[in-house]
Amino acid sequence: MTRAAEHSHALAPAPRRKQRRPLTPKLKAGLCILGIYVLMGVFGPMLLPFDPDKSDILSRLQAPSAQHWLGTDQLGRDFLIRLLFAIRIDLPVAFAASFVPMIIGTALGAIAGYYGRLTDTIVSRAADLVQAFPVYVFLLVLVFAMGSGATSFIIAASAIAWVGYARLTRGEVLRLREMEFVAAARVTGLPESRILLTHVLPNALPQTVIYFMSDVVMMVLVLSSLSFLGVGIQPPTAEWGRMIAEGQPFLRSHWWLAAAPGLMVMVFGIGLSMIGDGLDEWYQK
Amino acid sequence: MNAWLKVENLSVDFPVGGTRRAPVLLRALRSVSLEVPKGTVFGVVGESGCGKSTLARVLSGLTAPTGGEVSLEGVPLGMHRSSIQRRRVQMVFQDPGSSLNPAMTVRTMLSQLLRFHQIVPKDRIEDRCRELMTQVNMPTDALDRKPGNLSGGQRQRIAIARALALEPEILIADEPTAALDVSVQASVLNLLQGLIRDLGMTMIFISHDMAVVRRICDHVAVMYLGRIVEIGKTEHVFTDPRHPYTNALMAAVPRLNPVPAGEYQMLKAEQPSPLANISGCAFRGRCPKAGSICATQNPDLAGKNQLVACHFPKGGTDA
Amino acid sequence: MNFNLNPGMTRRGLLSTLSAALIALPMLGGDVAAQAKSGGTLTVARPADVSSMNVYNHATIEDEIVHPMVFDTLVYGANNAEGYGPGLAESWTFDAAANAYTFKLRDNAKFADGSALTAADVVFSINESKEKSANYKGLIAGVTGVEAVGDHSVKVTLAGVDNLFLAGLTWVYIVPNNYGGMSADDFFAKPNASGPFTMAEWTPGSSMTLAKNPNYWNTGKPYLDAVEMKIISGDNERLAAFQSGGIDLYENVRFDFMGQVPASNQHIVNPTARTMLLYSNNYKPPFDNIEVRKALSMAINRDAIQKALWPNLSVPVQGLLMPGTADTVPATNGTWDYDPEAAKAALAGSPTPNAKIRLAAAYLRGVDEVLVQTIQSQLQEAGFEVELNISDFNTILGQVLNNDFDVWLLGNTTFGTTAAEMFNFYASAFGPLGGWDLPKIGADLAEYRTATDKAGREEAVRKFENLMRETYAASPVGHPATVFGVADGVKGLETMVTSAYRLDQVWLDR
Amino acid sequence: MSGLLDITNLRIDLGQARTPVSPVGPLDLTLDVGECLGIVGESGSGKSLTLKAILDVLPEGLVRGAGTLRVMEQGKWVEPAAKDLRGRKIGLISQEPGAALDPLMRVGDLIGEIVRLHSGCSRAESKTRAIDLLRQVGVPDPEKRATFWPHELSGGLKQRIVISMALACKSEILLCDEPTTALDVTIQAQIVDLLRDLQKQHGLGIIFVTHDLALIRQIADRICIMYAGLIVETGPSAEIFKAPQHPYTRALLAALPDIEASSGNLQPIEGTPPNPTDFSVGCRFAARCALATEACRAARPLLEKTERGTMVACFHAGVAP
Amino acid sequence: MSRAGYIAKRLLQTVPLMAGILLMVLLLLHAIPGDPARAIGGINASEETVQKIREDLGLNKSLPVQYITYIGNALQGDLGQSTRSGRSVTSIIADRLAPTIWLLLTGMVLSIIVSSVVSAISARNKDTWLDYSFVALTIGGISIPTFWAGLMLILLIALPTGLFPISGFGQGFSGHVNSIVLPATTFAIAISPVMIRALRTKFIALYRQDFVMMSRAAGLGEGAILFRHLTRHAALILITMISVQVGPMIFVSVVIEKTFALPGLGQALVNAVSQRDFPVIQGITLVTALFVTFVHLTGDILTSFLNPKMSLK
Repeated sequence: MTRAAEHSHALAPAPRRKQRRPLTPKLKAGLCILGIYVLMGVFGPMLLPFDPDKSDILSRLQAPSAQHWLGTDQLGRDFLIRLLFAIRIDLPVAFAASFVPMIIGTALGAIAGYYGRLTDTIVSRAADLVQAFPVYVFLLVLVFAMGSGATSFIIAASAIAWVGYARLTRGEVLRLREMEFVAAARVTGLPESRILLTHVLPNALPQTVIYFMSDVVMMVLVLSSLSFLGVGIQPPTAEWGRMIAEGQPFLRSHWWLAAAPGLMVMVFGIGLSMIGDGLDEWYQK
Repeated sequence: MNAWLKVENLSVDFPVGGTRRAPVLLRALRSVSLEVPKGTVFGVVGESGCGKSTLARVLSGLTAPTGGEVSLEGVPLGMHRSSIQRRRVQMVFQDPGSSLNPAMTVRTMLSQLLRFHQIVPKDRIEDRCRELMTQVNMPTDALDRKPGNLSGGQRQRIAIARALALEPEILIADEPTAALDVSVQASVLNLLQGLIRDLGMTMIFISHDMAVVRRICDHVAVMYLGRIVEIGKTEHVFTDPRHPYTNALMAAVPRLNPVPAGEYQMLKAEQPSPLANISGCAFRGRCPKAGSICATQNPDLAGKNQLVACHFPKGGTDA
Repeated sequence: MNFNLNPGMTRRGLLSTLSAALIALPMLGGDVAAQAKSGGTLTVARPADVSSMNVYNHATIEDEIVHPMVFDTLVYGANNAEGYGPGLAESWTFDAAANAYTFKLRDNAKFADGSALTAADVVFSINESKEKSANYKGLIAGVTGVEAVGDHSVKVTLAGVDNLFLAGLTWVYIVPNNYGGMSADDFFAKPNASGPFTMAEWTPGSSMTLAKNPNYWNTGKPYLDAVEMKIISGDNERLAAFQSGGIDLYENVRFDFMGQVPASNQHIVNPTARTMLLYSNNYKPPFDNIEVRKALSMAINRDAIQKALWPNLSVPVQGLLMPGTADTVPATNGTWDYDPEAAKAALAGSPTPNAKIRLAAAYLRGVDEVLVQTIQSQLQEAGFEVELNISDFNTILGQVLNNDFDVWLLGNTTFGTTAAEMFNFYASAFGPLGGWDLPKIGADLAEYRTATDKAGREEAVRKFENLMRETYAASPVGHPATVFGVADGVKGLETMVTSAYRLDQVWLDR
Repeated sequence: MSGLLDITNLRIDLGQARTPVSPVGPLDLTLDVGECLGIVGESGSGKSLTLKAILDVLPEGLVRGAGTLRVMEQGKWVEPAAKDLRGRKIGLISQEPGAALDPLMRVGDLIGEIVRLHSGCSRAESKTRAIDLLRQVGVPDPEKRATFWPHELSGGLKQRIVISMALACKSEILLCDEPTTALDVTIQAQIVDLLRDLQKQHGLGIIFVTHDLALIRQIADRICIMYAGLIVETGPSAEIFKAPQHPYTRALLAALPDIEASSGNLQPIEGTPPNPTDFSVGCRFAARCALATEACRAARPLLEKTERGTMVACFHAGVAP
Repeated sequence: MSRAGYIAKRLLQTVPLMAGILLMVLLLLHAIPGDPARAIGGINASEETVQKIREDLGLNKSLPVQYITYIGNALQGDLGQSTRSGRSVTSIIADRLAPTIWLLLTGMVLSIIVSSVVSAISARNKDTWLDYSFVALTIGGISIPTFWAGLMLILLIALPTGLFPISGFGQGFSGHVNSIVLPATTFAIAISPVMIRALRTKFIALYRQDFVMMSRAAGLGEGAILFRHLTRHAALILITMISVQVGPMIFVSVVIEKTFALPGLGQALVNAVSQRDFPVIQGITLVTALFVTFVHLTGDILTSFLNPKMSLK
């Protein structure tokens, strides 16, 4: 072996007293935003005395007033409560539509990366196929075939999103598999499956969690886009994408009907991206 | 030397390209044979690409040989070993940064091994962990730390504790101190020497650092391009290097008090690529004493207690 | 909005007697024709394309608007007492004893290729329609004999008094005898007819261009050189195209967009002969039970819809037949009122208390997501569990034909100036598909057909409306108006109660 | 011998730290024509940062603080900006030979670019100059090797190419940052010989940084031993090795296994080097030094001359432990 | 393995991939519940017309036969007829190609320029307020719904200034250019944040490389380093980025076409799905899949030219 080029040098890592690493500012900010959304989603609708789905067309398109703080939408429903109620749809569906593929993708990626050869070729070729297939069409037809609504969206999203996780985990596992602590574990006689589960995966998971955060943001965007195209969550359920679509005809007179839901999506996305970046920094500390 | 750990004509080839029918082979080990007496420290030294690490991986069961055999007390020792055989041979690796699982505390790592191999009953695992820590001169509170919070030297000691946890008879050390500073290296070497002495273990010490090998090994084998070119007691090989390559190594190694010129010859050119299979002696391209016979015939190890694989060894062929 | 049903169903159609209305009008307006300038191309935006130019299987309302621009009929619908005015037939006489009409053809009538239009062509056309016109043979069923009298007049004998006949004639498009030797399909691919325009070029699904018919009998007309019709399906997109100046005439401005179209460019037709209808499938549960149908009808808050969604752009609910067309009268055994409590009670009492139903709708001609979601919300108030099934018109029609629907919200428009056409259409199309009481409706239609005076016709209509109200066979929601977007410089646009429009008297002041 | 480089009071500071923290310095360095100055120290001693500070190519987050740097230019001491030194007066050879060459460019083009930069000759001419330079640094079959990509060459050859790039700049001073640490010992010997020949041939001044005491003993005329960012002992190499005065130097030699002596136990140095953020006010080695007294902890000893022509920074210099 | 060998291998790999895509495109038809022919039939859905449709689409034949006939036809450019307008799918796609290509090209070019410039500047003055603002903008950009960005551009730019049409593709070249400005900007807003994030990290890593320090030490100026050395590395990264982003780019272009009513492939697809016009859906899916595979292929080949190490793999 060549001489060890890398010396454990330069500001040697003196043993640190505190075990728990402090949260980075970005991570804190992101968690705050997420927390606010969850609170708004859970308690918001309780505080406002309106039914988000009941239309009262006689009082439609009212400007913001003392009674309706953000006015009423095109069907006379209180606009603010629908914005808050949409959290109960967009968040859980987006999280579910990212969580399911995370499990599938990570498992497949880990197996493909660690055991290699046959499993690797199968998973990689399947990933190429799904990647080559235009995501939108696949999502659209699946949702269309199974009837639009939350469950079919989650199934359709999972059928595509697992590829991202599989590729990420496979890359991480391939890198970790060559490291010495895995060889050391083999020498001590631990079975391959135990090594994968207790030694390799725990080191691969941080990247997966960070990717999960950006995937949730992606899923919220895809879910709202599908509703915008008329395929996603069905009326009268409040959902940000559909609210934007239904606000589009009133862009000139009631621009907030289209603007506000978009803003809710954006701020939520910012919150989650900050959590993602924050976790990235936190893990490297 | 009573044959305790025997390696007979061990060869290892890695396919690195070409097609399935005509693969391009990297011949890492080319029929290497050696015997390691019980309770001694056997050094293997050589430059990069000489195959010393591959030898370590075959002995520890990480790599399968393509030819030849390793046996312990006459029992063959391949990649698939019973759990008892598995425990008898343990290894310490070179890079402190990646030889410990960064996501696991020391205690979890050690107790996983103790539990899996049922080395001690469940209730004794914590005490055993503490004993292991003291055995490697580490404070017991280090059990709660993750490798990220330990210095290079401390991590190597934990790696040694991991090996000791399985109470092995043979410890294979693959350049354990190469990545450490001189001051820390000394403490780890002292620890290893102490353990070998106290626990009566046998150690195979792989290194590129001749000074360290000189200091702690009883016997030494010098390797070049997958072959053993010289083997014998460390004292003899280092004071009276008979193979021109060993001679060149001694010349190249910087030393504290300068050596009179002419004692050793410098090597020209560079080591040939391991992919090329060279007829005759692989060293002839760089050897100052290369003759015509060297081109055709690959010399075997010969001699009584200091073996050398060369047609024109220093001091004749019968010493 | 009307729809085409497959063979065996009558079809709503544009009353091709529009030009007759024009002729009647000059007496009123007078100076309009004076400054008219000819030339220029009019671009029209429409939500959907014609299905085909074969006049015998009209598919959609688009067919009813486009066909009369290319084909001509003997008689046009008109706003006069009788309801009909001269078309290709200059005049006609009725011999009460022989129950026969004699029509005097215009002597300068020609087909687009210049060949003369003779009585033989008319005889052939009437017989072809009697046999093949799936949707209107019901109206001309009373014809027993057709014969040419010389080259320029045709004698038609009827079984007896027949108030549907003249209405039927407005759907008999005159084609050359034996299609001028071609097969029907080849003829209709590039029709050679006698209407004001000929079909110059058609890319299905995106646009159709009509050119001026040089041999049109009404010399000097049409003023326009050509008409270009573009298909733009989305409401937002059509408005945007109109605003960006690419479009001269734009059908069906959505009421929510009224604010974005200047008043000078709005052409409002109110009342329009249109009924917004909730059409239920009474064959299978839950709507096979009258209580559920009653709940459906009473759950709809018609006043709120008219006040909020169609502010002074609609006429109070009268019934299934369209106000503004002759002979239509409301039911006398009750009104279509909104009673949420009764609706809840009726549904709760029915065998399917919280029925799960699919509300089908196509966003076309007055039906938009606001109206659909309002209806959905009101039905849910009454206890229904409503899931929306939004798709394009043809797909929903396919489901209705396969009896695979629960309730369908659609806008029904008549192109006849009298009740005749819609009455026949309800009897032959809606009845069979929706599971109505066919014998009773058939009897009322026959009574209408043979009524000797207006009072008799109105009595037949009243019976029909009472039957509908009593059995809640289908529930009218209201009669919204039609609004056209007309660009500056487009002059001479005349529309009738049926919101059909004729382009041969439109001219461009540019 | 005539002076070539004179650095006084050089200091390297952490970029954004609120209170100024300098992991390296203050330290003084001098280099004469044809002289080889060895700087030796363990990890974290700041030896490599010192070299980078001279050309001010410090990594992110580190900035060159106080300190003057003067260079002999036609007989006069001048104080040029770091920018003017780069690629003119001073050349740098880094540790990881692979990483020093742009992987996406052929070797010939890499050298050609430097030649054109400094001599402004045409592209064709720079190619022949490049091949000539390769021959000078002992690369076999230079015409063919010039067309190779960096990843197709061995570590030894890559290091020779880096040296040839320094020669292309006609540098008078070569800063070598552990140039042979990543190489095998036989190749290291060849590179060291090459450097020595070039030094004689061009009268170069070389500053050679390494952690390998034995290597320094072999090639350096004068040595500086660095610990925790400071020079603790400096002087002619023979004197330093014969009678090391500073406890740290002595401890290093005691811990170093030499190829000659086969017996005797190695004495490790307990503890770890201090972290720059909490340097003590006194002697930074005090925590690990057997001779440490209250005085050592109170104030930092400065380099003082000894009678043996060396300098040492310790209150108890020369006292046997 | 020489570069030509590598390219040949990559080309060979696309054959099974295309076969797989064709199979999935065909299976789309059977994804709809019930009898596909009846659903397509719709209007004149008398029994014999439904039977005729079944024959046209070859649904009565076994799956493998359908598969081979579909491939056979596809190779001759015949992708079947639309069940709505009866027009050949190929001509429908041909009419609708221009706006989509315009959008994809202008959008991609804009995204590349924006992301390279922003990421280079951001990496060069790392941890300054400029860098922080770019990072904030990128995080914001990633979470903006594409269609909402489009609507806001209409609300804030198109309506008040009237400079740009708020929908449609315009007439003639100048009309196209005028109408593609806002959609292309929306495209860039949707795609470049992800690219900036990745490029910035890569640039930062590049600047930390030894050879950058060595080039500086050899006297090379910042400009020379950036343009003569780093552009090559940046190009490599950009190619991989585009290759990875091509899937989302198509999704984004469909959404933008709906927002700005651009009569492109995306809009045709949305209409085809709502009208259950399956031959058109299959045709457009196939074309987009071809485009994605083409981009991936070119990406790999370009990378093999730029990165010498890779071609030996």
